[in-house]
Amino acid sequence: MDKTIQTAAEAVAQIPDGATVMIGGFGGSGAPIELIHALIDQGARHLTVVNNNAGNGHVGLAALIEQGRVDKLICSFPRSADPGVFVAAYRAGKIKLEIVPQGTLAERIRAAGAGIPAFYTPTGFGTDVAEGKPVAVFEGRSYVQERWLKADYALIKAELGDPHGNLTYRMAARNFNPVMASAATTTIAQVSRLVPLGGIDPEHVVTPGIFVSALTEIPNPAQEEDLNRAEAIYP
Amino acid sequence: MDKTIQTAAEAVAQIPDGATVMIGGFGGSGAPIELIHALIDQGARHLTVVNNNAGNGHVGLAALIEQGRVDKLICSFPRSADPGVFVAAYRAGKIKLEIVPQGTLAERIRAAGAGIPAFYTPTGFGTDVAEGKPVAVFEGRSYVQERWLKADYALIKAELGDPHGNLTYRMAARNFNPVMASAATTTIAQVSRLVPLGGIDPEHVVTPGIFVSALTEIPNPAQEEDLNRAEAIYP
Amino acid sequence: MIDITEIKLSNAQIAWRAAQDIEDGAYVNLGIGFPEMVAQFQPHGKQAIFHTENGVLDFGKSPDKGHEDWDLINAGKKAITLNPGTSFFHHADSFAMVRGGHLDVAILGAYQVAQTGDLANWSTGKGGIPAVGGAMDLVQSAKRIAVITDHVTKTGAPKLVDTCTMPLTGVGCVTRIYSSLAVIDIEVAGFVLREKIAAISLDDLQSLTGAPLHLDGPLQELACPKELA
Amino acid sequence: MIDITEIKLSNAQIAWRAAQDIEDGAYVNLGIGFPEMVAQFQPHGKQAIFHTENGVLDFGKSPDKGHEDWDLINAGKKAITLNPGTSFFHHADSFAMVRGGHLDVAILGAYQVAQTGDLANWSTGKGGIPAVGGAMDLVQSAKRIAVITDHVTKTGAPKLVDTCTMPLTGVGCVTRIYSSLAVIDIEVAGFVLREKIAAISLDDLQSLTGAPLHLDGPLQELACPKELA
Repeated sequence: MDKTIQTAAEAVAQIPDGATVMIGGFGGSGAPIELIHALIDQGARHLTVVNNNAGNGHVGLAALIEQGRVDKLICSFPRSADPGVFVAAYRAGKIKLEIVPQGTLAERIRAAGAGIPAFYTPTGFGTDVAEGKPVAVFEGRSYVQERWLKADYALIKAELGDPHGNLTYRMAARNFNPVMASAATTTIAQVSRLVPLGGIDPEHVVTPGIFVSALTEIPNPAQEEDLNRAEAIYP
Repeated sequence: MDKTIQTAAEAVAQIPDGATVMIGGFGGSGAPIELIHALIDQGARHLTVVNNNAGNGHVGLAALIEQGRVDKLICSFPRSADPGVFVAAYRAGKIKLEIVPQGTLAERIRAAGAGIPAFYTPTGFGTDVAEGKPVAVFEGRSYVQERWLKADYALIKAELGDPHGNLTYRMAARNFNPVMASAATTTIAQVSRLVPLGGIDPEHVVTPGIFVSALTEIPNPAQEEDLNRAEAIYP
Repeated sequence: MIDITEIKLSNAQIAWRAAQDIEDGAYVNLGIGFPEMVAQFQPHGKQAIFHTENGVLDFGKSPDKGHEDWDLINAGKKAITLNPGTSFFHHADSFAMVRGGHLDVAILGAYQVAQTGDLANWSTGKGGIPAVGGAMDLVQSAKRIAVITDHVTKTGAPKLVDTCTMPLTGVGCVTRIYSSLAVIDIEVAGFVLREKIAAISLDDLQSLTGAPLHLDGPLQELACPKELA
Repeated sequence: MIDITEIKLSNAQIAWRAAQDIEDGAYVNLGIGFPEMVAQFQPHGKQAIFHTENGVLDFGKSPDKGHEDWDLINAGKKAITLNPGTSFFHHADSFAMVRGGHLDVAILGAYQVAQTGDLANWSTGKGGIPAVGGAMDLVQSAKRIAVITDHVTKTGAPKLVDTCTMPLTGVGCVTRIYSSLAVIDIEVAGFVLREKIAAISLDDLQSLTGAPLHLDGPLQELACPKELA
């Protein structure tokens, strides 16, 4: 069994129009820029994207939005240093927005990966985000029922990967990547270094290969922050 | 801040009669034998214990039960190579038993640590373990509502520990230890090696110190399997 | 009642047959006890990856006696070994894999299997001390749930039944049974016979089965390596 | 209306005051923006441990310019550094820490705080694009929720109000406010004034506050280092 794929283009080739795609990262850290750019080149449209943010500048997720590929965005925080692309699309009515509190977003994704269709959280009780959701009282405190959030595809960024799909991450670039890996039907990882089987200490694996469908090596991956400081635009 | 404590006896000194105590381990792997024996010496009674199993032979959890300290056991699998101590106590009506499917047990403990008072699982639907629990249908499938499971104390076994309570584990001895660490008001860890702050790579920490109240170094900890092969009896 | 002692498959043969259906690269959980034997019979060129509930994925075979490390065990508390590719994780993450539907196959033992796919394998209901372990999680969540079992109990009563009389492990979960006499799928119609050993007649097989055996397409011979008998 | 421009505390002074109440060994989350400043003023001998939602515990101060690593950032996307004792974890684990009540203190900014402890700090409700981030999780779950804020808006309207008119972040969650004029606890009675700067009278302070200020025990002077002004 070898899950490695030669190019980012090949890795994202099957993503169809209308797919729900989770994209890892928190701001630029852990954002799989090369996979996102490959998805732009591939041309899929009418996507629903799940990400913590809404893109920054004119690369990565912002570029995907700028190219008109995203019909709906599910995120917790659509602000950034340069959120112009999203703001313009939103104000023009070209993109729908579902705001989810960050912890609820993470837990809904984790629940999807863990086979839990619904759970109760204190987060958002009494606020607009609880509107229309069931509420229940446990031990005298009120909680909101939240549902799992699944995806067809997850595009994630990891540090080391082996042919079975075992992954590690780099510092705070871990963020949403491991939970998204577990919540999608097909999970595609870009890894900064592909190592042979056995090249990752079993104690240090963060995402076991069972959650990964395919991985491709992208050495020296682009950092969104660096691209934006250089005022890069994709494509 | 230094959470280290010199002896196992000192670490468990405050556990009162009637406490709910989670004890890590799966069978003998990851079982904090020295902390359990210190708890036996300490004398607390009428305990509710949460563990995957019900003890083996006459050491560790089996010894705690044999000494008559456990009023109730919450576990998934009360069988072992030598379950005589538990079986005798159970048949004599001296100990209550709550059987929880293993994945539900793990998730109830995780939920307690994660502030989730209830969740839905397919596990156990239509079986005796679902009796009396709310059932709900999501997307055409039936699920059972399960509640979080909290404890006053958790006794866990780790491999490395630093003064802030950051922990690693050894192979399959990880099992229930990290989730139990998160679910108790007070978590006490025995570590096989205490290292200075910075002695654990931040990428390799499994239990961040925020979940650990106190830790004590027990070099060369006893392995339940070895004790039982030597027919050890405690005390 | 027909005596099947001489003709029925050995446990090793049943395990061998179950192993033939595991696809290359499949993620597999084997129940504790008899099902663990399936791992010994992976067909050449097909490499399954084994998961054990206590937090290990992609582990290797049993160590030689005297080389056990008791921190490296499977759900049956038996010593295992590392593979290149092994990973460790905690119990909640382990059952996230299970419950989340990430396992391709789980193979379990059975006290009783009903023609509806209901499984009873955790409690005889006779006042013994119940012990469920991870079975209830596995049967609700793996993509395919198979059972390996003797076709009848030690006293000759059917284990494949109309309705389970023992406490259930899961409802409508089993899709294939590898028994000591036959391979049987569970479909909307109930038990659908796919393969039987040559030494038993269809009538005799039916007489040892607690619900109707349906035929749907060709009936194959269930043939296993004789050296495993 | 009284002009407080000359007498009110600077942001640094407010952050300094909030930092004095953080106990040694406390686990603390600082909201993005202004609250991040609190970390600079830890009192000597008291070492707080900082958590950031994006999966880092026990991190260090900002790196020197040019030494940033953009994989090592806080929730405000600003570069941070490692401490001995730092750990990394994923987002679901990070919010398990938050929601599970493991943080001792969270300090956040505010648009409005009501005398009931309701907080509005995520959406002005005026058709701007809403952005909630981790605030709703933090305010429901940390053991103590404090707010640091100017006492009034730029146009002089009270930010401490009877009832929030902006969309809520959380209900009944804030227990202490460090404002540019006062330190106020939120108790059953409502706003309880604990400290005020010497340069403002009680009447003037009340006139800038949207709900009654109660007194309960001695009223202290809110004095901050002048060099932070």
